[in-house]
Amino acid sequence: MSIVSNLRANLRTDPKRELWFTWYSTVAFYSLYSVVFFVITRTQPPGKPWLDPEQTVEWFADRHGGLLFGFGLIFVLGGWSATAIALIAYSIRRMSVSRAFAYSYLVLYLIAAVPGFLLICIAMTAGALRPDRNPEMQRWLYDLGFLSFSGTMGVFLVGSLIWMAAILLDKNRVFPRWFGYLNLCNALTEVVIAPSWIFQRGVLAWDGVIAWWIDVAVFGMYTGVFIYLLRDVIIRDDLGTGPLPERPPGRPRRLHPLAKVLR
Amino acid sequence: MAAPDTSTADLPDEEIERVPGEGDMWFFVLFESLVFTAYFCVYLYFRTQDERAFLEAQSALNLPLGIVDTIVLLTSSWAIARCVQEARAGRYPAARRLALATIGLGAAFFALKLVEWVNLIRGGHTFTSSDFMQHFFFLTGMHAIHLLIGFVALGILVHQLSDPQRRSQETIETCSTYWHTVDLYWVLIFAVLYIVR
Amino acid sequence: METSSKLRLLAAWLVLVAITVIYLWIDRSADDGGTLAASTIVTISAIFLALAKVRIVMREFMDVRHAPPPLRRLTDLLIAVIGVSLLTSYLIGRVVA
Amino acid sequence: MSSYLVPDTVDDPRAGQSSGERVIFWTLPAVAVIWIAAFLLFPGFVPPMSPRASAAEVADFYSENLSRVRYSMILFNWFCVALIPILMLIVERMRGMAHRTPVMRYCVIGVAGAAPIAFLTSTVFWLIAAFRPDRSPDLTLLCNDLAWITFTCGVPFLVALCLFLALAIAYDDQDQPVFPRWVARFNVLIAIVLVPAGFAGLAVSGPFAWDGLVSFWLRNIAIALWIVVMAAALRQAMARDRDHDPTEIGAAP
Repeated sequence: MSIVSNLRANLRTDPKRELWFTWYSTVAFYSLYSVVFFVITRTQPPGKPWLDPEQTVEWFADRHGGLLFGFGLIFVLGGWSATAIALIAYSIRRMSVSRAFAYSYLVLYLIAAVPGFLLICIAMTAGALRPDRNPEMQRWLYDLGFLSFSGTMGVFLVGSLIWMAAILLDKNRVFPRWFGYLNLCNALTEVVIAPSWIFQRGVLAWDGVIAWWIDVAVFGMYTGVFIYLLRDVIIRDDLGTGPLPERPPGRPRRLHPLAKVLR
Repeated sequence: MAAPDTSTADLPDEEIERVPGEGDMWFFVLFESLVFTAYFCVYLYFRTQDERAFLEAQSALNLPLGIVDTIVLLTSSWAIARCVQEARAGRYPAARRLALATIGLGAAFFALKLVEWVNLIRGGHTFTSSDFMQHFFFLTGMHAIHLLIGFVALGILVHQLSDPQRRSQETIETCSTYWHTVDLYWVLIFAVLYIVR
Repeated sequence: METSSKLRLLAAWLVLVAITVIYLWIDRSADDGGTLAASTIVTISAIFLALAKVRIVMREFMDVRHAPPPLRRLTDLLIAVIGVSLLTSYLIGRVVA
Repeated sequence: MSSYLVPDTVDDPRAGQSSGERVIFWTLPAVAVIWIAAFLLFPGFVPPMSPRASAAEVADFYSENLSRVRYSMILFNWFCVALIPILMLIVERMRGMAHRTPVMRYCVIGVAGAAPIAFLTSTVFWLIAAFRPDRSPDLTLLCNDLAWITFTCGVPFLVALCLFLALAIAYDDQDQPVFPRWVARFNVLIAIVLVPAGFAGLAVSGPFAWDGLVSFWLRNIAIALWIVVMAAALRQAMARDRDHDPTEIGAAP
């Protein structure tokens, strides 16, 4: 089956089509998000925290159209982020743990949308809109944008821990336990980003080697892994209750080359 | 090692090959070790860029206190390894005593860490006072967070040992693996922060 | 046999403590008349001693000694990766500085 | 096909009962009156303030219209979130849809809360702008920009809400769907009309600027129309749920 007809079947006639819709939307949303931040607006990797007011004016001038168009895309499509959260909340509900875990995750991550991406969109659009604004105020918008985006910590910290606890307590084997522990690694990135509220330069500033590069590497792996695992959950899901079946046999998983070497 | 699984039944307990604890915890150990390694690399690189300033700030550290601290944590690691041995032999009360000793030694380590931090801060060496201190407080702070999470693991362990209905050797070994990891990170942090010049 | 594994654990602990105390000696001998000086030898030996300690903790305390070969190899690989990364970033830093 | 025509109601014994739901529903006309009054009271809406105004002009606007700005925005701040209970009635109707998982409901719950909160945030910026009329005009202009951008561009949750509802209705393939099919198409249409507002930052004049025909008038009329139409569809669906109340059926021997 080609990818397109596969997709069509998944979204139209598959009994799990709602789940497939949220999964494909998750992939689409994260791709769009990366393109907007890394390519169109060039706000990731982030600007330097130590720019003086005049330099921030130049920074805005440099990205004028990209900021307005890119964040326009987020203004229109940012709500798709709810699909990933809804799917994860569903995966938690499918576990043997209380629904309180699923609802906590849902609410925590949905609250996160406002400081997590709406504020940077508003601040950067306001900065790009009036290049002739007082430079001090341009820098204030610049700070608001980057700090709100990087420094929105608590919801992701507690949200990851809730997901971790649910996975480790689950008896339905929805996720492998190692992914539970990976949630802890992701939660810790929110601790590592905290010093970006304190330092204007160095490895722990919002563009720092530790606070940005290493954190983004961990977060990127985490995101890639959970998108893959969510697909696995949908394939295995019997839409019932109790333990999730294993993947149907006959499709043996290929061994990773590294695992072969070690064997 | 090529021997099939069935033959291991005849071997003495010591010779059986088995993963200590659940394999998933080993994934965490490996992954988080790489993250810490990345932090160390950043620190070592930036240290070489301004060795004078790093050495000066580093001289404020109290090495004997750090060594005592290290020995306390190594001893806690030994105690939990003994605890696993006792649990494996079915001597649960002894295992429980050793687990409580581990918690005590972990708490002692944390108390010494607090003393060290307070002394440094009183001496004007804070998170923001120099590049070295920034790395110092960051790395020791991250380690302390892992240590505090370790108390949760030890709590689960004691809980398991206390109740005959719950005892699962795998869970006991998983918790102990986590605790050893806390020790491992400290061994590396101690070397790069206190000894490296 | 049980006492032997108990003794082995104790011996591992003693070696670990001994290495920790060696650090004190290294540090004292590097204090060259009270002036602070960078030292590649101290840095490299500190890293190697730490890696030795890590391996002892893994082999003896974490019982990797009795683990299947994949895990044994994986932990050794990890120690090698840590060592190479630390030394490389330190040496590159020295060259760049 | 029929294998997944299982409404997601079995897990909640209260599903289908509408006690109190009518009370929530009839808050809508009352709240709508307040919204219209606040809209007309705010002097910056009819006509909409221009993004081309200078800092001095904007500062003058606030010092001249201080009371009207304050009281209209206090009204909006109180009542813009009053839409959330109405949206939750829609979420409750979704339980009756022929879905096999609650995931579409989770999507709608997610954006339903955030949509009015974006508006709430913009009222905060307007109220700050009006709080100290003697503030430097540059700062007043900044607050004013933030308010208008948040208000105009802040459509991501509304767009997603419309599209999630449209898809949920499209997936509701039973003989008597909860909402008729045209409601799905209507929601897609509204979502499309809202799209240009997200890009209002790109233009300071013309139909796409925040005071323009598309970004202001079409957008706000579309939102108003959506509320009216969805209220009508909701009322029908609620009436049908009452007719088929499982507790009443259960009471009959």
